[in-house]
Amino acid sequence: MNVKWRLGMFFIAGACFLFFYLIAARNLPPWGHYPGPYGDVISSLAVYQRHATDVVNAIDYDYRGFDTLGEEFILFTSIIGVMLLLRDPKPRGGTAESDEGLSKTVKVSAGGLFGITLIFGLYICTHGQLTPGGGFQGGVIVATAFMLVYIAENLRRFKAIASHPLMEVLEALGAALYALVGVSALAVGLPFLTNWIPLGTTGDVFSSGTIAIISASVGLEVATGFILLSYTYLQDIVSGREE
Amino acid sequence: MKIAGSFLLLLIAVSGFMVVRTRDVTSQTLALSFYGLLLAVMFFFFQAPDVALSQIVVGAVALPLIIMLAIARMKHKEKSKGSEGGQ
Amino acid sequence: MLAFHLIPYAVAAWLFLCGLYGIVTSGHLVHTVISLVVLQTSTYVLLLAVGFRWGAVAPVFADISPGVVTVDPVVQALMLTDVVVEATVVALLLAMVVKVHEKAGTLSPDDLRMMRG
Amino acid sequence: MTTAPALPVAVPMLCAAFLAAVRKWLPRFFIDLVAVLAALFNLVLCLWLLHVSWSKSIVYWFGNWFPRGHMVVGIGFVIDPMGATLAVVAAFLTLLGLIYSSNSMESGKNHYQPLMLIFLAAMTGFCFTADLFNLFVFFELMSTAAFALCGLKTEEPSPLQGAFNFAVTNTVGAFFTLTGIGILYGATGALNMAQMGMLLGSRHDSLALTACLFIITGFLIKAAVFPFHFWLPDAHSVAPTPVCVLFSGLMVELGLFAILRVTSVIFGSSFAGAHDPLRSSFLVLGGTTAVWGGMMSFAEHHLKRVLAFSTISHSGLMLFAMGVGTPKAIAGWLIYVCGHAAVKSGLFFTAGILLHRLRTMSEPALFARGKGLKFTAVLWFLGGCGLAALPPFATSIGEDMVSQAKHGSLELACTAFFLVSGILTGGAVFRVFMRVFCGWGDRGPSDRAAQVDELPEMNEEHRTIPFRIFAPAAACVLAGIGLTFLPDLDSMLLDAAKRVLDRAGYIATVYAAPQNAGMAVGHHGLKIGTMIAHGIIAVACAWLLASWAVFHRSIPRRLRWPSHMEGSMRWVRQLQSGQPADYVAWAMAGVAALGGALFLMK
Repeated sequence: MNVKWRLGMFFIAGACFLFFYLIAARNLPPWGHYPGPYGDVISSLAVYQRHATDVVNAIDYDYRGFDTLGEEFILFTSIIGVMLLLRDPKPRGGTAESDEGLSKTVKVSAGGLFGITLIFGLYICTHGQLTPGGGFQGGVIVATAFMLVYIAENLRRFKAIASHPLMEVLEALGAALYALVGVSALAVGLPFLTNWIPLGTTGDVFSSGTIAIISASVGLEVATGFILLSYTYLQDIVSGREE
Repeated sequence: MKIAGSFLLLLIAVSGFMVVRTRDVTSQTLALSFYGLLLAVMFFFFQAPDVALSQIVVGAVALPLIIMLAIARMKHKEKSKGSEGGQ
Repeated sequence: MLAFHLIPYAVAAWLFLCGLYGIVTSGHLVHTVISLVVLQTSTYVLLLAVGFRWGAVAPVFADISPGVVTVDPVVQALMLTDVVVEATVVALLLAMVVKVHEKAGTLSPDDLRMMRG
Repeated sequence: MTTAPALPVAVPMLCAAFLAAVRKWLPRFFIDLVAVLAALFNLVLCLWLLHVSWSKSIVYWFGNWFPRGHMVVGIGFVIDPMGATLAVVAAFLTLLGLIYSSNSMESGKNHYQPLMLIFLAAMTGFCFTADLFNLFVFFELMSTAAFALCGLKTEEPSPLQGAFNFAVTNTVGAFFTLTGIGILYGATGALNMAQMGMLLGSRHDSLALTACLFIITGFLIKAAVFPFHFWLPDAHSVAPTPVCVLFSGLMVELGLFAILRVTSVIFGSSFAGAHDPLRSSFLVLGGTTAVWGGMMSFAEHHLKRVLAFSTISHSGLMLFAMGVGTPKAIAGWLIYVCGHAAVKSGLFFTAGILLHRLRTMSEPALFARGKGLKFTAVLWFLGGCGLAALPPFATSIGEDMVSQAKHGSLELACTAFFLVSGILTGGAVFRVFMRVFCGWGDRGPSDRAAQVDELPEMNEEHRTIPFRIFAPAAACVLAGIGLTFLPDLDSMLLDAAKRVLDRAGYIATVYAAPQNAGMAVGHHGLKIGTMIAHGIIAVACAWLLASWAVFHRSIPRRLRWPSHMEGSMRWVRQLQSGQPADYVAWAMAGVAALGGALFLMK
């Protein structure tokens, strides 16, 4: 099909699409007047039932935790897929991108940032049930901290961390841990993913039972996943520098 | 509040279109990063701090980073192929 | 008044169309992928608009007392996971693009005609 | 019942994570073994769940979040016989696929097995879930695993391009679905399908129509219905054989299943009017797809593409059956899906044997080279008969039930479409049979797509056909025949179909309300004479068509027109351009057309 036809088709069909969308939206409740009930019911239940103050995370890791299990496995699958596609790291002696361009100041400040970012990421990971944050966000921040190692430390250390065989094990463990929390409920005779751990005091780091554990496992999965992801992309550029 | 919200949404509509219209992929990635940041602001504005946080770290940083890495890798391949061809 | 209530939905529909437009006119595979990201943001805008309430607060009860009117936490939960997950799906798509580039040496769909016919 | 329903999803996921962790250290044999055992476990468990669900649909609330009053707070599974049957098919096909690939198939450093298990978990969850967003999550998980599996062969550029087209088109479809879900959530404020259906009630306004349109668009893309189908041949011709089996055997049909579930539970009462625009559109789309896919199937010369287009054709037939929409038609749909899964998988496995032995998938290149492969030839021939719905293949029962579902002109149209599709797809398979296994006629025309040469997927010596490669193909063909002889098949099918269409029953199940148990199911009187007659006509015509193409040189010039179909569909084939941009544009046109039909007939 040539471009003209394709564009013509796009504009006609796009106009229809816009029309369908807008006349449907006309029948939605007016903007800014969410009528409920789902969100309101959970908002009113979550703090009492789960001792979690961040309702969004209570939904993600508990009420609709099964969705998140699926989403986490989408992430896991994508990372396997990337590693599968970009496998075959035959060491080749290409010219590697030079890091001489980075000034010493950048390196030092990046090194200093590493610690701060890491702690911040871990904080976000572990306080998901209380304040905005949680495993997904914290995990990415932790991974970013390791990317700073790449900037600061001449790549070699980043490679040593990211290509360590334990990395993949940790990633799989992150994925498995979520499912294992679910299965552990089966072991005590409750349905999958039911909380059976004491809930603790609302507002405490160790409160909210399984939510905190699941959030941590998601954090592990996301952090290791993103590190593996960036390493897989960098692999070629990195391996040129081996000799 | 209502006017600011609508303005933000319109800004997003315009910048979304700009991202798509940018044909050079490197500048497009930068545009995407900016666009992601704008979305994060919108999430904050509309009372979604959780999503905003994940949008900042993913949409504005991690995702453009991954795209940049992919582009860098392809450029690297081209370069090394070129040097191999020259030898 | 009606026009005002349609604003977020119109923006969502517009972003969806922008993404489709990008894909349909794309001459570069990475551009296709980025257009897909824009397309996806349309669903964020829609979900956010659907669960929003004027004057309500975020559903975090750390600093507010229970019983205060909040915006819908459910849509936010749905979006939150989506944001992270789509990043990795995009990474998967890009991995395909990288590999295509490696094997075929081009990224323009017009030059990639293996699957024709 | 506090454990079993969660396990078919949880166990493959856990095994996948375990295998991904140990893949570098453990030998290939062990990894294959764990994967096969996990699939076997799923098969047994799903069979048991199917057995239990006959008497009463199983309801399972994750996290013990059972509904509070009318509000469903958590995610639930509702396992009814139809969902359980499809889950059994998923486990069966995955098991065979894993057996086929064990030991020797290129596995991308053992990344392949975990991906297959995740694919299985996603399909199973997709069959069971009662939550609309959860359905979407499993849809995405299934797609992601499928994209990754498509990229297993990274040696040539074409597979990657096929995988890329597949991924872009399906992701766009997923966002259509998500948009529909968002609109529907805005209107109802719920995500459980039963609750959404209840809250939506008989509302038949623009919102319900658009939401329905967008939701089913994603599933129609997955189901490869014309004009949403363009990605499918590209994906199939590049995926490894066991993955093709899962794609054609079940993934495509699951798209249709989701449409069935969504339209009956959520929109069942909204579209309940006497004049149902949705069903009429399904009839038109299904009929077009059946004929289009059949013609394209006959015009292709790459074995996997021939089979891929025949899947499109059969998917059209299934959609047609959904358009007929009576319990009998849906019962026919179910057995047709199962029978088709068995037959088509058998054919794909047989194609895999050819690839293993003869190292190509191109029909001209294979010419007369399959003469020595007697058993393989028999399987291929039987597969062709199965596609043409010859009794005793289970597909013939499906055809009979769907055709008898409604009297009048629809019955005639139904028979006609089944015959045309059977003749065209069966004819294509027979043509390959004559050329490759018998060496009749000449090489025949070739085309660019046929030259997309696949590297052999097996790493081992290819002089013989090991048992584990041959067995899955044989098992599939046997299963296609064996299904027919299940006792009480017709009443079981009718029961499953009635319960899928029974919206009130589904809602009652979710809310644990007392159900009116023991619905009068009744029997379906098979018209065995008609079945055999139809089967024989289809096979004979298909054989005739195939020989027309193969021996076109010895036929008078004036009578050569059917053979032209084989080579002269250039114009139509150019639509299959290999560009995601075109495919997305076509999908948009499809949305516009379908939406226009829905709104105009409103």
